[in-house]
Amino acid sequence: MLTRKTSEPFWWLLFAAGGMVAALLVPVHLLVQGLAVPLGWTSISHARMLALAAQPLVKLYLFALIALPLYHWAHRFRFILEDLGLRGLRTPIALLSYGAAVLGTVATLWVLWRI
Amino acid sequence: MTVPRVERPGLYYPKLPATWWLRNANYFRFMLRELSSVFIALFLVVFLIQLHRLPQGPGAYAAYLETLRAPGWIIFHVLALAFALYHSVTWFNLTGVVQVVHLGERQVPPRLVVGASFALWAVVSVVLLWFLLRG
Amino acid sequence: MPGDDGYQHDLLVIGGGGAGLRAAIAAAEESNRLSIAVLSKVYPMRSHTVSAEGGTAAVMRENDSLDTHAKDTIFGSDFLADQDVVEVFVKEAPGEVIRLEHWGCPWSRDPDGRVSVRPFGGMTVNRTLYAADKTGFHMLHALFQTSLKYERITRYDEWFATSLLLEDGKVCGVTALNLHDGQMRPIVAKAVIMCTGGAGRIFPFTTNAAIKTGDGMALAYRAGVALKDMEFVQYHPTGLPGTGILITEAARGEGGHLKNKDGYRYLQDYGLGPPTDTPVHRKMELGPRDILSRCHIQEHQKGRTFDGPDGHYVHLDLRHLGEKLIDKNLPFVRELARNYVGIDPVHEPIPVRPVVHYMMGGISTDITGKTSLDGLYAAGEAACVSINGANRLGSNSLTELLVFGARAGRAAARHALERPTLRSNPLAQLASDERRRLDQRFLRADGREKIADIREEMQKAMESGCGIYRDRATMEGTCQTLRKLRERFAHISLADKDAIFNTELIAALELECTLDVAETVARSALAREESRGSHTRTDFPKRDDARFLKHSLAYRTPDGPRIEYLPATITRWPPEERKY
Amino acid sequence: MTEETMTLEVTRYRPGHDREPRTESFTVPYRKDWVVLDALNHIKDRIDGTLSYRWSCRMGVCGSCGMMVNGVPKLTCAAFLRDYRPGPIRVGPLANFPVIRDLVIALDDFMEKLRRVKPWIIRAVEKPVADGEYLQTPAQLDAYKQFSMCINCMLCYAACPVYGLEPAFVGPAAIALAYRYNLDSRDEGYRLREPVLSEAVGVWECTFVGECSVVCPKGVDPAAAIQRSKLAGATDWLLSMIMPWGGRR
Ligand SMILES: Cc1cc2nc3c(=O)[nH]c(=O)nc-3n(C[C@H](O)[C@H](O)[C@H](O)COP(=O)(O)OP(=O)(O)OC[C@H]3O[C@@H](n4cnc5c(N)ncnc54)[C@H](O)[C@@H]3O)c2cc1C
Ligand code: SF4
Ligand code: F3S
Ligand code: FES
Repeated sequence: MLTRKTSEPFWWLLFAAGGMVAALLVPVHLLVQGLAVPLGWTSISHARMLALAAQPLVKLYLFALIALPLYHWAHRFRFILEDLGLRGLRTPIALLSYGAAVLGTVATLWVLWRI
Repeated sequence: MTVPRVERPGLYYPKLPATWWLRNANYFRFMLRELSSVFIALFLVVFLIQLHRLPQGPGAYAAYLETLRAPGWIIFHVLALAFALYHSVTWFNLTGVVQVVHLGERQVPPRLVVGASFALWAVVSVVLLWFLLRG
Repeated sequence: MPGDDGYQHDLLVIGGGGAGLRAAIAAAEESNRLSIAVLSKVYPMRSHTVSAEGGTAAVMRENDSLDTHAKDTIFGSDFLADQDVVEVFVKEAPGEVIRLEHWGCPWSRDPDGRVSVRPFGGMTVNRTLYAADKTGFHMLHALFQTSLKYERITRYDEWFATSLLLEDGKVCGVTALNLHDGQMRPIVAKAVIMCTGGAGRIFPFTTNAAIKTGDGMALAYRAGVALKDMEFVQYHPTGLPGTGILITEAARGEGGHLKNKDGYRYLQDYGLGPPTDTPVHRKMELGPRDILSRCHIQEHQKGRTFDGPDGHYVHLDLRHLGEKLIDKNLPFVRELARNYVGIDPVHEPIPVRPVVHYMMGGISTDITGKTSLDGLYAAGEAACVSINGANRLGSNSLTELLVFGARAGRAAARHALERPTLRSNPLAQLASDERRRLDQRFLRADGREKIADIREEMQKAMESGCGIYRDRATMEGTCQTLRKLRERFAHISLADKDAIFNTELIAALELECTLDVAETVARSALAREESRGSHTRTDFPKRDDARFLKHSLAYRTPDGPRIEYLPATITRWPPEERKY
Repeated sequence: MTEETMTLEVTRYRPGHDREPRTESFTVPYRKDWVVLDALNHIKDRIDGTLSYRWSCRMGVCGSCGMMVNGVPKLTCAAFLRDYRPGPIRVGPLANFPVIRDLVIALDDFMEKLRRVKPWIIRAVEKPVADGEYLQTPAQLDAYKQFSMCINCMLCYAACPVYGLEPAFVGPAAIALAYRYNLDSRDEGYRLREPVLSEAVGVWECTFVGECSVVCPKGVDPAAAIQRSKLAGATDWLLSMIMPWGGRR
């Protein structure tokens, strides 16, 4: 693995970018897709969604929206566990958290690719 | 890497219990703030599944939307929204502290930086809403 | 920290305050062959220098000159300062404050980037550099942090020096108690510099920290060195009632007003007028401290001061300065007033009264910091090199720490380089003797006397006899009380018999030191039959140059101090009447 | 007339006798203008001379008297009894530090960390004293001033759970001081301090709990110093990735 000195800034930058994306964009998406649509306050047709998601720029946007906050999660999750005292397991925790975020990134790429 | 501490005889070494974050309100709020990332990530996974259903045709997509109507999912989303808002608020408050902005030689007071980020958030949210609800 | 091979250094500095750290750094720069140690009863950054607020004086600007600084200092001292020493002092001061600037001290700045200077009591020109109103704090931390860079400086933090080790009339180290394990050890050195600070705690009501108990003065005194000019105790006119916490003179330098209970700027009644809106050097609130403190007492006698639960007080009014200036240049004053008397100086005047602040006297040294004892040096408030004479001007003492700390450091370094290596074996014996002495005295004894009682009675006696106004009868009473307290001290009993971090034992050792120092103050004061500077006698209200233009020297004898005299050095400024 | 009183529950630990700290109660007179430190002094002078604690300036500037007051790190010379009425007040040694005795903690660990971050002005070429001061505008002074206000009172370490879990963590005050020198216009030592700050237990250890800044009695805001150091470190790293021939400064 990379040394701490070089790997930490890398993960931290991803964390910071993800946190910013999450703070700026996620509440609206959550409100619309998680509550407004299911509760029937509004609706977005399948056709419109598909047309939108097929645009390259929107794809890029969706990639950032989904992948970056995963690193934000991974970083914080890793430290929650450490702050709860699981210091002996630092390396496995880090591998697991960042590993999951990397997996999520690959999955996002794959999903977006197929639209 | 954990560096083991050499303990000297005679001294009493206190141990911090894993429940330290229950000791005061600030610690607790810190835990909630960190925990918000879990809800945000879960929501994004749900969103990703929705996108995954998209190319499978209107039927699959509608079925998926139907599951989201279940009360359990609604509760989850309400909670997730609360955490997401909490994240946004804490995030903007903290970035004002971290990001030093200079105008010429003078440092812009953090309060202004925080104010500006909240304003940015509002604008982005309105634009995004308009775009999503447009038709 | 050294290992089993003993505690041996070339140079040992006792005290980690401004003077001690400056001395250690000077020695380290003098030669890279020296092993240097700094021993302090508190971590260096806790030393009392940390509380100094107002500033430090040095000639920095074109409108100023070394001669004016010297003249102000000598005038302020009521001509008891040694003028040759003052000349060296003002000459080396600018270099020292600039050196400190190079070491990172965050001096307040003018818009063009130069260090700022502010007016201060008794000075004729703006020459007091400052770091807002936390000058001592910033100086001490800059010195301490800079000292960390020198690997040859070993530190003994939280070690208490209990005695000087002597061999053939030469100083060769100290015995010291390590608070962390309670062990007494000899620390051997070819030269020792005493930088242990002042002794304000011999009085009940002082701006001084708890650690200012005159230990180094007492140690030197017991080893046969004279304490010089001990009768001169400075009262600061503006301490908070109750706690004695200092409201810096800078508050007046910035334009604060002193008002009696009628809201009247009473200083104009005492020849300090006329009152003006903007501060004028050496007038009104910028008069010297001794005079301002006496005005307060007279005002009190006229019944024109306020009366509170903690005694009489007057008002220090800063309201007209405005919130912006107060926050920029006096933020600490605002913080202290808010916390300790619940008053916001932006909206209300601050209650203040005179309070013991500074010891002009101390271990007698020459211009290099050398004492009469071979191998012993002293600097800072613990020393009396004689720039302060009968009254110190505010902001001269921080400069004194730097100039004479550095001088003592260099002189002691040179001495250590010349002296052959010492053997430590017989000294170990001396250390165990010292341990036994303490054990017998404090830990095994089954006395009845309590530390707090003796301390309180001593402080009360000092206040009544050696306060702002003094006379023979009360001072004789004070001397008798002190003798009696010394006897009672022999029967002291300690509840704490533990070795580790025994703060009660430390308190007892400190009390023993304050008793010694208090006695030299009272006896020197009794013997000086005149009024000069801070020493004001109702029975001898005039300055008497014919009999007393000289320093007093207190030597230890079994029956208390013996007072001798040494003429003050006059070079270019013949004594004249001190009028403001 | 009965005097008003207040109860202090003080943590005691006698090395060599106690295996663990225990609590002892003392009743002291209540005075409106007393701070917790005054109450402790009253106990030491009048009730139990064996109680050990540190203090000196009693004006909030020497940094010796930090203790846990009702579980919160405080300078006891600035914590007024009146704010804890009716009591009892719990007084303990600063959390997260080894206890030497009673209310006295060991801070040699911090002293060593402080030295490691090189808190002094580092210059490629020193300016001779004869050439006068370095010019520094008030704005340049303001840039670091806040971080130079640290009195080393250790309250921030007592408040930081990360330090509690990881004693090797360089910690809030030491990092704030390193940052203070990095920001000083007279200093050129960034490159030399950087390795200490970015090492295993340096800035990256901090999870931004932020309590260090909440308890700091001098408004130093070590949390900000640490996060800004992270940002600087990360920016540096990014630049060195993009331009391997040299980053900033
Ligand atoms: C509140 C206040 C404000 C002031 N403001 C100003 C100002 O604005 N301008 C100005 O010029 N002056 C000011 N002064 C005066 C000035 O601060 C002091 O004279 C000066 O700081 C003394 O420094 P020092 O190095 O001699 O001693 P200190 O800083 O008192 O240091 C003494 C050292 O000796 C050590 N020590 C003492 N006894 C022992 C022992 N037995 N064993 C081991 N170590 C020991 C202590 O641990 C400490 O490290 C002020 C004083 C006070 C009280
Ligand atoms: S940063 Fe604040 S809390 Fe921490 S040691 Fe410094 S002054 Fe104390
Ligand atoms: S509390 Fe600790 S985790 Fe960081 S922000 Fe402060 S150092
Ligand atoms: S006693 Fe100095 S900070 Fe409290």
